[in-house]
Amino acid sequence: MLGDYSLGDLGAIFAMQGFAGLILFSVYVLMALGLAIIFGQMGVINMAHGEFMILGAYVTYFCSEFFQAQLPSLFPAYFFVAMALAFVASGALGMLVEWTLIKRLYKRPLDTLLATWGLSLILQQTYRSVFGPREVGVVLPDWLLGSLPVTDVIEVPINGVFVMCLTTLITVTVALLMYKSRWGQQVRAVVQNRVMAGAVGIDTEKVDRLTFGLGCGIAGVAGSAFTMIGSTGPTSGQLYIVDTFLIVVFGGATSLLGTIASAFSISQTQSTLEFFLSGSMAKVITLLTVVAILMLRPQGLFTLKVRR
Amino acid sequence: MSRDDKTGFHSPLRRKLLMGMAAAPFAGMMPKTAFAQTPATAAVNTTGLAVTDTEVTVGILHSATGTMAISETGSIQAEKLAIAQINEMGGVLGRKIKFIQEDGASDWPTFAEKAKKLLVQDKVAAIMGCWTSASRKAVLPVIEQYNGMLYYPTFYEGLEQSKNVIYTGQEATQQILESINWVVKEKGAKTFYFIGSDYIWPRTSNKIARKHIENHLTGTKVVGEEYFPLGHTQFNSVINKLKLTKPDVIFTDVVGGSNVAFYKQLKAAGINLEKQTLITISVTEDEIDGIGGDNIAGAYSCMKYFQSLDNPNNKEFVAAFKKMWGEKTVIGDVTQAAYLGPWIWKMTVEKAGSFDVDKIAVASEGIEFTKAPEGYVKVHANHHLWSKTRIGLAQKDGQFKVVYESPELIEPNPFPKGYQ
Amino acid sequence: MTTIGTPPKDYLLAVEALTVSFDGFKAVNDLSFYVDENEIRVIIGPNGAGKTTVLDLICGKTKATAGSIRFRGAELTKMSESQIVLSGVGRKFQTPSIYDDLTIFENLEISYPKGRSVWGALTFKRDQAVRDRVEEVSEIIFLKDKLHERAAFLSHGQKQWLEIGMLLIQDPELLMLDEPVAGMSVSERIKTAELLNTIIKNRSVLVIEHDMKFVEDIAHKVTVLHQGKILSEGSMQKVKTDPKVVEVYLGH
Amino acid sequence: MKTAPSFLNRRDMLALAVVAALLLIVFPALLDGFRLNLVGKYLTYAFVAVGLVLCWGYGGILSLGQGVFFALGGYGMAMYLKLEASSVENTKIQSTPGIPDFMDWNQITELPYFWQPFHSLPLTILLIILVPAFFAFVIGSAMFKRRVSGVYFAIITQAIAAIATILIIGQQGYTGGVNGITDLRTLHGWDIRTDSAKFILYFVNVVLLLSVVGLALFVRASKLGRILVAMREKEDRVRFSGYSVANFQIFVFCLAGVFAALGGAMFTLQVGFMSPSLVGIVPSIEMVIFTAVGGRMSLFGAIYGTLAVNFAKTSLSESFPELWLLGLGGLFIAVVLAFPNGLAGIWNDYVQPPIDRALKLRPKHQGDDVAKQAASTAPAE
Repeated sequence: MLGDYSLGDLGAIFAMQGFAGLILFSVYVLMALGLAIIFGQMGVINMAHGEFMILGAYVTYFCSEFFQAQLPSLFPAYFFVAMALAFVASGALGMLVEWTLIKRLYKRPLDTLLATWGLSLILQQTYRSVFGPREVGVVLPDWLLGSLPVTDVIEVPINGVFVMCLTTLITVTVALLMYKSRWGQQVRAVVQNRVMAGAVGIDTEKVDRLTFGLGCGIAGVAGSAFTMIGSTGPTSGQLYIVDTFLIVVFGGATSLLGTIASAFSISQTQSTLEFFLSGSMAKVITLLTVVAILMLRPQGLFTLKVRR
Repeated sequence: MSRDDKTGFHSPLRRKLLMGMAAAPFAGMMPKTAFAQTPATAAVNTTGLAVTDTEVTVGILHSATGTMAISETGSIQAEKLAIAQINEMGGVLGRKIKFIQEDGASDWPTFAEKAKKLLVQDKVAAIMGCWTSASRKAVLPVIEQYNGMLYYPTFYEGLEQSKNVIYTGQEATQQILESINWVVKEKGAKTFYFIGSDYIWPRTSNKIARKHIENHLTGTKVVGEEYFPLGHTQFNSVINKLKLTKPDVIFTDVVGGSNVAFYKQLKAAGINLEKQTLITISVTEDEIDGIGGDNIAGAYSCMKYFQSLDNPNNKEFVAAFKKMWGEKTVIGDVTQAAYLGPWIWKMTVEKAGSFDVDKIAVASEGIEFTKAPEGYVKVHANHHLWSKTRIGLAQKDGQFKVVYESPELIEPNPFPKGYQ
Repeated sequence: MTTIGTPPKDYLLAVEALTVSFDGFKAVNDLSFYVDENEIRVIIGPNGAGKTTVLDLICGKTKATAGSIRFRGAELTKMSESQIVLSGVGRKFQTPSIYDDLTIFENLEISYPKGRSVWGALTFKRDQAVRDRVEEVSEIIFLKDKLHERAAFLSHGQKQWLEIGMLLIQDPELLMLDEPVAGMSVSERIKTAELLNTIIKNRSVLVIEHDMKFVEDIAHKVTVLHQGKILSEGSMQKVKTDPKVVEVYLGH
Repeated sequence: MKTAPSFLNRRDMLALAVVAALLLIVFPALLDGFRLNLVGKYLTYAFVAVGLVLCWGYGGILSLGQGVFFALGGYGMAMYLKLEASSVENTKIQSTPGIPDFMDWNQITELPYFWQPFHSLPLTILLIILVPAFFAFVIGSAMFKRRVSGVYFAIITQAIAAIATILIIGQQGYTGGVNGITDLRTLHGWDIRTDSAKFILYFVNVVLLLSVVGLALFVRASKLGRILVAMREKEDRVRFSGYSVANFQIFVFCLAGVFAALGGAMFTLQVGFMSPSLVGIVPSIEMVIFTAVGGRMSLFGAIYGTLAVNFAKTSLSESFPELWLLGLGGLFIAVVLAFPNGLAGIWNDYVQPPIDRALKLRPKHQGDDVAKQAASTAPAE
């Protein structure tokens, strides 16, 4: 396989594949970050995570339509508005869901799985009824399209760079929020000992709701970003759910750093394998490897050893 | 018929068909038009189908939910439109068509279950339905066992033929050979790169394309072939390979949501479809809705029908469709093929002078539909349609500009010799 | 199962140079002690001294970083938890660990030392011997009249007794109890002391306890742990007067 | 004395008689061939649900990959039937006669080695049981020995279901791909497509299902059943009572896998094909909801739950396809929030007590007792 390419080509291959892997990595981090907060910090298995993402995508679609029709002059900047709105919409829905559903299930993690699966079906059907069964096309402003040529073979897609920057920004924000802010302290306190946190005056219900909302909001932003590279339809969200959970679990669930490391290793493996194998087999082998490693090391990549 | 004798039918089917042939002249003596009189139900329905003196029931069987709802909605709409139009003209043999719609829910066993329900419980005279090959394969044994009639609208991989199915879409050779010949002739293409979703239709289509490129044309070759799981959304790796191999033609049969991701990423990676020739056999106007015209403008699609076809039949059809389903709806190849189903069935029933499935199966051969939106089509003895193939150039507005039309009707050949 | 360097005396339990660290924190640090047959040993020490961790290490709940634990000459650190139990070690947890959804009878029956393999459990017969033994034990733990009630409805003290009963039916040679009287009312405490005095016959017992009165009542020998190490060891009298112990306890 | 070791107490016997009468007499008498075949199809999912009651309800192990086992059984049977349908005589138009048609379409010219055993019916039946058991054993050993359980186990089994789907679809030359294995005709020369064959297969299916339920009742009533409950509650206590918890988990997971595979095999026989749409995440999780609706602690509930959900699905999706998904989603949430013990819980809380009073049955029987009392205390997992 390698013999078919010249040495110069091979260099270009690795450069481009590396970059493709980085884009995939950013996408995975975006997908997994919200879930890492919800699952890792709160222990809630949110099977409707993909549907929260798609809500963000639909919000973006509406923004693009609205700006095209009403504010064509501001169209180039609409994407930022869309992302903000996506965050608000998904976050608000998330808080609503937490308040009506999740709140009652904190002690039954497996039941959150079933309930949120039910929620995902309801959301899918709602999207279908409201937005129609077909995929919608999101029109992107021109500056997000195209690519920057580096050499005559290597070209860097602009939206890829955009996704990477966005991912970095969100990750840093979340990390600061979780580890530096007072609110993050409260979240971690609630995670570690709900009763005690409540006893020292933390409003655990509020913390829970905000945490869940934040996770869903990030999913919304991810969905918004995904309109650049993926499809937006009522069932698109389901495509991501298994990958996302595997990333979070592989990373060790409770650790943001673990999630990032796991997204990195999975994306690089898949991207490299994809070049040498068929897409289907690359996916199978990547997933199998992850599952096999998880069987051997169930605690994931990063975890603290504590007395049980 | 001779070709089919060698390559076509499973033996029991052939026997039935031959028996039916003997009855054909008899059927031909029946009155061909039914506008004037309404023949007695007992005469036109000897097998206990759901036919009354005023009504005849057919089934519509598509996915209204699940992942395939995206694609199948258009078919449902087209079939309902055709039925409404037929009823407006007085129905079939003086009977209005009533339809029962069932949801296959994108799940193949459900399709089989619902097909059986339509045939056994509802006794429908015909079923307009199915979209994916998998759903058709699931339904086929049921249709054959209970002797129903299925009008199947999707372009598909061929390798199948049944007395109980009329295939109103194209089989693979009709769609593919013409397009490859065209691109070799027009663009001087020498190298091809295949990219498809990983299931039977793309694989079979690509196999036919490959055989044609390697064995039937000179100086052309396939330089790559890649398959991705259904629903795959990351195509950067294959795009890198495209950049390295620089094929003259990218030949794609990616389906569903993957399409959207593929074209968006292709564009983002700087592959300009104005310069790089890309031919797809899986993108219709329906898909462009989701992909976005900007992202795919410049690609060639090879279909038998485009919404932009410039003929009076089509103008009328498009107008009627939009009137019924809204100005924003688009009409793709399969939607049009689905529209043909009820019409061809109506004409066949009237030719046979009967709703009986056996008589329809025989009478189908030679049915001509001159007012089809795609233009004149005719039913072949193998139950597929003679049709023309067109090549459309995708425009930014989501429509295709037809740049080529095969001069003659192409004969359907579901079991192509030398391509298997 | 061979051991290198047999202990000077044939102890029932020999813990030597035992160390465990959690991310660098040494909860138990180079700990050695020996328990004789039929000895009742009480481990005391301030919070965080590593008492429960020692029990966890012996019964295999936590894996040692270094060191050895030999029970009747067999190395426990290399065995699975169930093997350790089968070799004769029983453990009662700090909080009552019983099966709420099962009846008292069923709770006790599960600890009956027969049918512990998958196949054995499938073919296990509740014969007269089982019933007799369960009734016998239920009498000892004051729960005979509640045999067919669900364990969920028991009081805290009764749950502790039930767990002790489950260990009793298991008949271990070494019985480890983690704070058996914690959270009990005075009357329950008296009854429990009585119960413990009955069941400690003919076996060695390792107890963690804070209640000094209780410790004095039952202990043959006391080991004082502090920061994962032995601070003092010997009779209650000796330990009580040990200035190091006094300092640690008063210091806290 | 209530401790008699008989594994069928009076109430179980009554329940078994009722369900047998319903499936063997009432349904065949009332339903036409089409509906009866449909019930037969639903009942194949009940095999999975019964397994899940043991595995999830009793053992606390939620597997979201039961579709994989269903598929192993279903594909095993389909491979046998397909080989029988692909005689040289039937396939003489192919380039390589005598192999399944989809292999021929994929330029495969020789039957792959792992298809060879499926020429023989006894071997096929053996493999339908052994392959899923082995597979469950491997997964179970790897995970339970390392104490993976609960949420993690659920997610990993779900990933396995996803992998299996991609693999089956991707390896279409060997598996029939997304179409599945279709056009199955005869079982050892017996045409399974005829109405009479379907009628007979329905009864075979019901008898097999009742045997499986019987086996499950036996397991539940044995000490193993109580150990499962004990494990779910206080895993460590069981471990330190001398049991290898992992072995019990492996056993019950294997058992559930084999049950699912039997259901899969019966599915293929009754429906006439096997397809990857029954393997993946969605069908696997739907089977969990059948169990939850019936009551995760109730073996009979599994059957009623499966039938109820599927009847609802069929009738709702016939008239209001759009409502169906909303209904199913709402059902998931309602079961979790309001009825954690499903139909069985409702029955035990509202229907059984008056009946008991009427019949003067003393309410204390182990298995039901557990289910009933669990109803009041909603199990954590």
